Amino acid sequence: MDLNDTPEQAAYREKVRAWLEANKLQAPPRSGSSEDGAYIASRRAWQRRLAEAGLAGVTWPREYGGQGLGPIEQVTVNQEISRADVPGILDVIGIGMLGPCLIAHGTEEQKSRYLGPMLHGDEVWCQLFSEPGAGSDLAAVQTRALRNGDRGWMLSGQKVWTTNAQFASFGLLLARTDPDVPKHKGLTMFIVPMDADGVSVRGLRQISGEAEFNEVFLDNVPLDEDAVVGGVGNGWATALTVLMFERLTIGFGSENFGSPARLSELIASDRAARQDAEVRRRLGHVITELLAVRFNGYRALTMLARGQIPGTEAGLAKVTMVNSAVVATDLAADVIGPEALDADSDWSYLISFLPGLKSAGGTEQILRNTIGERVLGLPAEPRLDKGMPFSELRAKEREAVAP
Amino acid sequence: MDLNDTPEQAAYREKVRAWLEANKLQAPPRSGSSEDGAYIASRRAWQRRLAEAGLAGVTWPREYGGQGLGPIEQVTVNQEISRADVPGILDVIGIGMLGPCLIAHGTEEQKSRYLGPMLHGDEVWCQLFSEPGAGSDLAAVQTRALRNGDRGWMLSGQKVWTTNAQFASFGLLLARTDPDVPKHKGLTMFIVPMDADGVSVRGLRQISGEAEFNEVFLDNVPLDEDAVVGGVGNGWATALTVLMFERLTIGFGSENFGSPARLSELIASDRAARQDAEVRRRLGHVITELLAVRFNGYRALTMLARGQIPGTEAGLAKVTMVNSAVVATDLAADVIGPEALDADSDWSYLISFLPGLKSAGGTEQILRNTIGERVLGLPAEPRLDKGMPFSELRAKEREAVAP
Amino acid sequence: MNFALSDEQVLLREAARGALSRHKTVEAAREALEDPRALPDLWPLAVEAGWPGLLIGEEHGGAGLDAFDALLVAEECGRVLAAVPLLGLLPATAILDAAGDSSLGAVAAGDLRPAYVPARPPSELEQGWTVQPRSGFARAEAPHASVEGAEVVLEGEVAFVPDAPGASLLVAIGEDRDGSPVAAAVSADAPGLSVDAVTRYDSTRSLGHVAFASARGRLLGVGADVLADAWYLAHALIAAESLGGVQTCLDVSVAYAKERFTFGRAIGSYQSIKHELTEILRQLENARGLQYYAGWARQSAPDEFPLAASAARSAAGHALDSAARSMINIHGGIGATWEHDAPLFFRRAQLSRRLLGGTEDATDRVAEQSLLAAAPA
Amino acid sequence: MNFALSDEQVLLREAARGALSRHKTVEAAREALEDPRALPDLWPLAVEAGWPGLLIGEEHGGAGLDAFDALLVAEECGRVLAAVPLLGLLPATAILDAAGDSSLGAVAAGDLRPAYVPARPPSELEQGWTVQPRSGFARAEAPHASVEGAEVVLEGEVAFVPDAPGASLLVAIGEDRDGSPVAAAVSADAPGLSVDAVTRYDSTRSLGHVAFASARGRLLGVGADVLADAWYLAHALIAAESLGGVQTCLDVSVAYAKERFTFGRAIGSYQSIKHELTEILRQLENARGLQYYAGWARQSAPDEFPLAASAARSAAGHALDSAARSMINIHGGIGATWEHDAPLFFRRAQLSRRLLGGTEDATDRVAEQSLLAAAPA
Repeated sequence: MDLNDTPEQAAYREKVRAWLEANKLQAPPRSGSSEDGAYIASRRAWQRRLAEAGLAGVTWPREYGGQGLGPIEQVTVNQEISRADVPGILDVIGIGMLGPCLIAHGTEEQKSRYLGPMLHGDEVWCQLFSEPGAGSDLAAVQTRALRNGDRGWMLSGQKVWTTNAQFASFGLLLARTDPDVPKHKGLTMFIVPMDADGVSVRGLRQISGEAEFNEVFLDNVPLDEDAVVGGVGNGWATALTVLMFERLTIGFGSENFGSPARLSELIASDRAARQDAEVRRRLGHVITELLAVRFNGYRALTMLARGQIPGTEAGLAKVTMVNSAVVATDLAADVIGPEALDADSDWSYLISFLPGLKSAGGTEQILRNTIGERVLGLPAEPRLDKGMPFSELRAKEREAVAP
Repeated sequence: MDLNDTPEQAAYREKVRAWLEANKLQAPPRSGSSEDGAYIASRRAWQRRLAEAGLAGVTWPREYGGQGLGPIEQVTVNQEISRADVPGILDVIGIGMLGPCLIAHGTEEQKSRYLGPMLHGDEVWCQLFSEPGAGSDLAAVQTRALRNGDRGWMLSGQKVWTTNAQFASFGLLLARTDPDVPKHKGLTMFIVPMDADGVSVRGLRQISGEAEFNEVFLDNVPLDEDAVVGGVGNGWATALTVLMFERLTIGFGSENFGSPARLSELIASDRAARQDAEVRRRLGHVITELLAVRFNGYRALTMLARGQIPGTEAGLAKVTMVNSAVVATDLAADVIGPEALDADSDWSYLISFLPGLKSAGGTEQILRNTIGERVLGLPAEPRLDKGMPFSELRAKEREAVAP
Repeated sequence: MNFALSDEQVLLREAARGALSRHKTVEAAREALEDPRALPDLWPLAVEAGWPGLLIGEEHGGAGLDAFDALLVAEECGRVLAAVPLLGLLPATAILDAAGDSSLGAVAAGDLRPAYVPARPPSELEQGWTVQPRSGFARAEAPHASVEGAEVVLEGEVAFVPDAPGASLLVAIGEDRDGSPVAAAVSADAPGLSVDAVTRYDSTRSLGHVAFASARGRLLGVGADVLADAWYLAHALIAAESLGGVQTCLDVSVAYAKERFTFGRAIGSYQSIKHELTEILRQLENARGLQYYAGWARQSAPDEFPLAASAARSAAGHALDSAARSMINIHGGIGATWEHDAPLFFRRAQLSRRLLGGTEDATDRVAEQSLLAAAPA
Repeated sequence: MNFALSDEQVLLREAARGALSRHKTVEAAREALEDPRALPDLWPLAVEAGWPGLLIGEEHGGAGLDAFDALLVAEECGRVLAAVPLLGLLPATAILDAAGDSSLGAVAAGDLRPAYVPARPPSELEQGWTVQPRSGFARAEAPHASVEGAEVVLEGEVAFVPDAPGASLLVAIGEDRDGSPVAAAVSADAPGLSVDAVTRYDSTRSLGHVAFASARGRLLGVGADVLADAWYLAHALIAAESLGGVQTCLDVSVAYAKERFTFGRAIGSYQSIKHELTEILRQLENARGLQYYAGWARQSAPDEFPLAASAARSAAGHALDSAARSMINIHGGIGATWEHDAPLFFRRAQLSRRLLGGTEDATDRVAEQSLLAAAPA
């Protein structure tokens, strides 16, 4: 049982730290508006520097420009970047999830065309999976890809909750290519140039007023045949690869999410709150939960480093983390009072941000279903949609809500 | 908006109070062991006195020995009995639920044979519905009633969670008379003499160690044809009448369940606890919940008095009450420490008693399903057992758990 | 025993609902987040409906109704997030009415709009009258008051006073040297009085930091019991307003749960959604029972009003927080977007729970009342 | 980074599980509720397994292992409600080992069984060393200690001391006149010492009220840090033992949820049951992460041990309470009957959460440690 680096790990950390120390003055600020073009440009430039120094794509294979290292090294890089108080890569989604999916399912041409510019921040990617009618039930996507004569495909539909769409060069898009088979079977994954004809992007404002996500509208977007990733009709399997990489990123250093240190500082500096038994009890509970997430993260990381995939129960860390962050910000606002809700307060930003985060990446309910079934082996709920052609299913739904 | 008695109600209250004042010295203690025959005998005698004074069966029609009064008068009697610190009737289940069911569904012979002795405590009744395999899903009862030639019926099966079975004279029993129709359809209600051949009763000890319920075993119990209540195959409708009367008793003065006054006294007398912000907050929450139950009880009672049936949402009062009682006893034990768990402490009895109460009369989950569907109009879950003959359903279940 | 609305009360509620329905108050709440001028002025509506005189005796031109009726109106306002300044108005009129103040006719007619400057009555653990500070967990001392004949001179500050901006008369409470509370009616244009309007998170909630620099007001000759009553009345009002919000959150969520499908079923058929919605219903019903209790107690059992109003505030405050969060969750991602109504109720919940000492302080007061009933301190 | 059990630790755990499996400890827990003599004496098992010497240095005949290993053993005992007196034993051996006490050889060999008499280290809000009172919310003063050469004279009482009955040596902590803690090893037959055995709700938990009437013991020359460490070690042990119980509750509940049918479906297919069980899993996993943290911290980051042990106690205590209640609920009525195992874990949970200052006190200590880290008092 050891949380320290091995000598090799320590040497790697030293190398990373030295590079960051030498280069951190060139880094842009850690945060800025995603609507500010100059800021985004500076983040892309910084990603290029990180990539050139080997600090992006740490776990990617060497043949695609990565370092071929393991999760421990990835976490080391994350920790050192955080320690140096500089931003990390801009395209977390591309490098963390979409790139690995292309590596797994893409053709050689796709890999050589897209991976390099993705890694270096020259081309940012976005993930076009969710739709207004396909959230928890992701396989219910309705965006249609029709054969466009024999020249390729024609896309129409709408995607939503798309991070980075406003400045992305490409999107990885899940579309329905066959509505007459059960819903998981008629899907195909595509690469969509975001500047293609018929693609339009609209910012989607959240509670805070900021547009943290986008809606993407697809109106007869023509795609070439080589836009298909992983084969026609294999879209669901390809999407699952992306989701698996999404899951793997859990536990990788997002431990400070509820700002436990900042909460403790706040309370420590307010004499009345510090001595209030109820405030202390609430603080103690939330710190306990966040410590648990942190040390379970180390357990998961140890497994990864040994080549094991942590179980689905690691997803419970997200539940704990988001709910604890809510508890923490609530407590902070109870201590500060209405002033915590001032528009310029960080607490007010978090208070606005967290409710949306609860359903981002799947609701807690869906996660608990999955864990109950896969980890505890509990039986699934009866499914009425099983084996039913997608088109028929939709017709049934429309019928059920008709007055 | 008035919580006070009308002049007529006040006169009734005065009459009740005067009788209790004059007779309370003859009353047995409020609590005693249900395994103590002498105590039970004294409670039966007391019920006879109450009945003769018109304080039992207050809402029963006059023709069956009742007073033909309304729910307000019933509550008045309950309140005055509580105020006089004497026990109420022994056979709450018979008089509150089973008698009214006989009045609604019984034959004239059944009514004239059974209601009088029930009212006077000469014959105590018990409710034989639940089974080991039929709890939440009450209609899944497996106790079989077979035609016994042409002389009546033969019962076999097992019932459980039966209050008062050890000294009851009769039970109202739900049995399956036809397994080859869907489960709600093949049921029939019977009157079972508890001293019949083949009936045996075994105490079922709870967490506290006390046998508060019984198991009742039925081994080829012969019944006459006139044991049927409400018609062969109509058992489910007959059972629903009992359950409706059970629901009506909610809100009738069980408000003191979590002993809020006793909890407040405990904390008020412990200086350190009284000044502890967290103890106070917990106390404040539980008092708030119990006050809500009390005043919603008045709302329900007002409806009843106007001849309206309170909605299913009144069942939420039970959820609040039981959960609040748990919170209250937990808090008391946290204040007292391990000594609260002393075997002779009332708190320890409550701590043991409450977990079992949570599923008594249907689990919280089932109640929330029902309320979600009936009150909020939410769609039901898909039912796999709908319309399926009971025998086939059982076979499927056995198959599903087979290794 | 008659614990239900009277026909008159049902009419009053329907009239309020009808009047409010003629304004797009929820949409206005969203627009006002970016432009405060988007908020409609609902004062004329309130005056027309007679709400300023609701709690003022008929002899002074008011309607002479009681808290129960006022709570029904507040509930309707809360249901549609209507920015009607009842929270400042009604406790102020209660104090003015008890004092038989000369302003009552003008107030009842809607010509003067008073605002209550809340001060928390002493508790077992905190002896003095206290007020909301600008920031921090400890409450602040109430303004210092010196009585000079029929006038009172006030010195001090009260932060986050509901409906203070634009009020023509502030009904403030200070403590004199002996620690006794003194009430004063201070005209908005009195020298030494300043009201600094602030908005925090919920655009429909008008707030002001009120500062008294030797500001003079008219002495209101009422006892501590009347001033304590105003505090609890304000709590009952915020509870009723919250309850209205809970009802809307529940209605909207239930409707969505019936029409949104996932995995081939309406999401309302899943236990997780169904049980969450019944939990909101449970909290709503509990809050309603306590609103009835508070309304009844103020008239028929005033000794219980502190307990009843605090319990109502505690239950309704938690219910609104739960209901708004559930509304967001049940709507999935869309519930967390600017265009949806859910965030507006969420904003209302987050600010409301921290006003007037906060929901948690009300819960503590429930405990205190039950402890005092069990054994006086 | 290597945050997983070593092969030796896995072996240690399996050995403990194997040894305990030869006794019907859960059945014994039920029988002992009516007849305390039904409880098997597991001390020989503990001695054979080498648990008395687990934390004693090899130079004194112990195994020289660390807290992490001790926690694994405690977890196994908790899993089957085995009445092994680890909670009294191990913190006592930690103090004796730090003091290099003369009894160590006999203790390691199992010839002497020591029991730790818990005293809570001072906190920001409570300055002195305190002990559990017989009843009530306020903690009691630690016994008064006067040092006379190599001896300590103790005066006072400590209630509800785990594993005190039958112990041959009590490792007690008193406060001297300056408020400094003094530790003493008091022989069970020392004049002035009395141990009043009591059972409360959980028949597997041996407890005693320990009274010192000028009782003399051997001075143990250790500092406050060692005595504080023993307190936190006891917390970590109770956490580990609770975690074992949670695992059993979850396993049994999951098995039942798969085989019990209602309305034509296994109850585990319903979201309400499924989500409740995943909640227990979540709490279990969290408690396990913190058990690892506590085990790791005591050896590698002792400054963090108070935080880690308190967090582990807080998480595991709540988890056991939840898991035992869920186990009862999921089993329906049958889970609340005497014959079922659920009530035994429920009894364990109810007593455990109130021992050694209680789970809530541990939660408060988590807050205190995080506040001290943010800004020293």
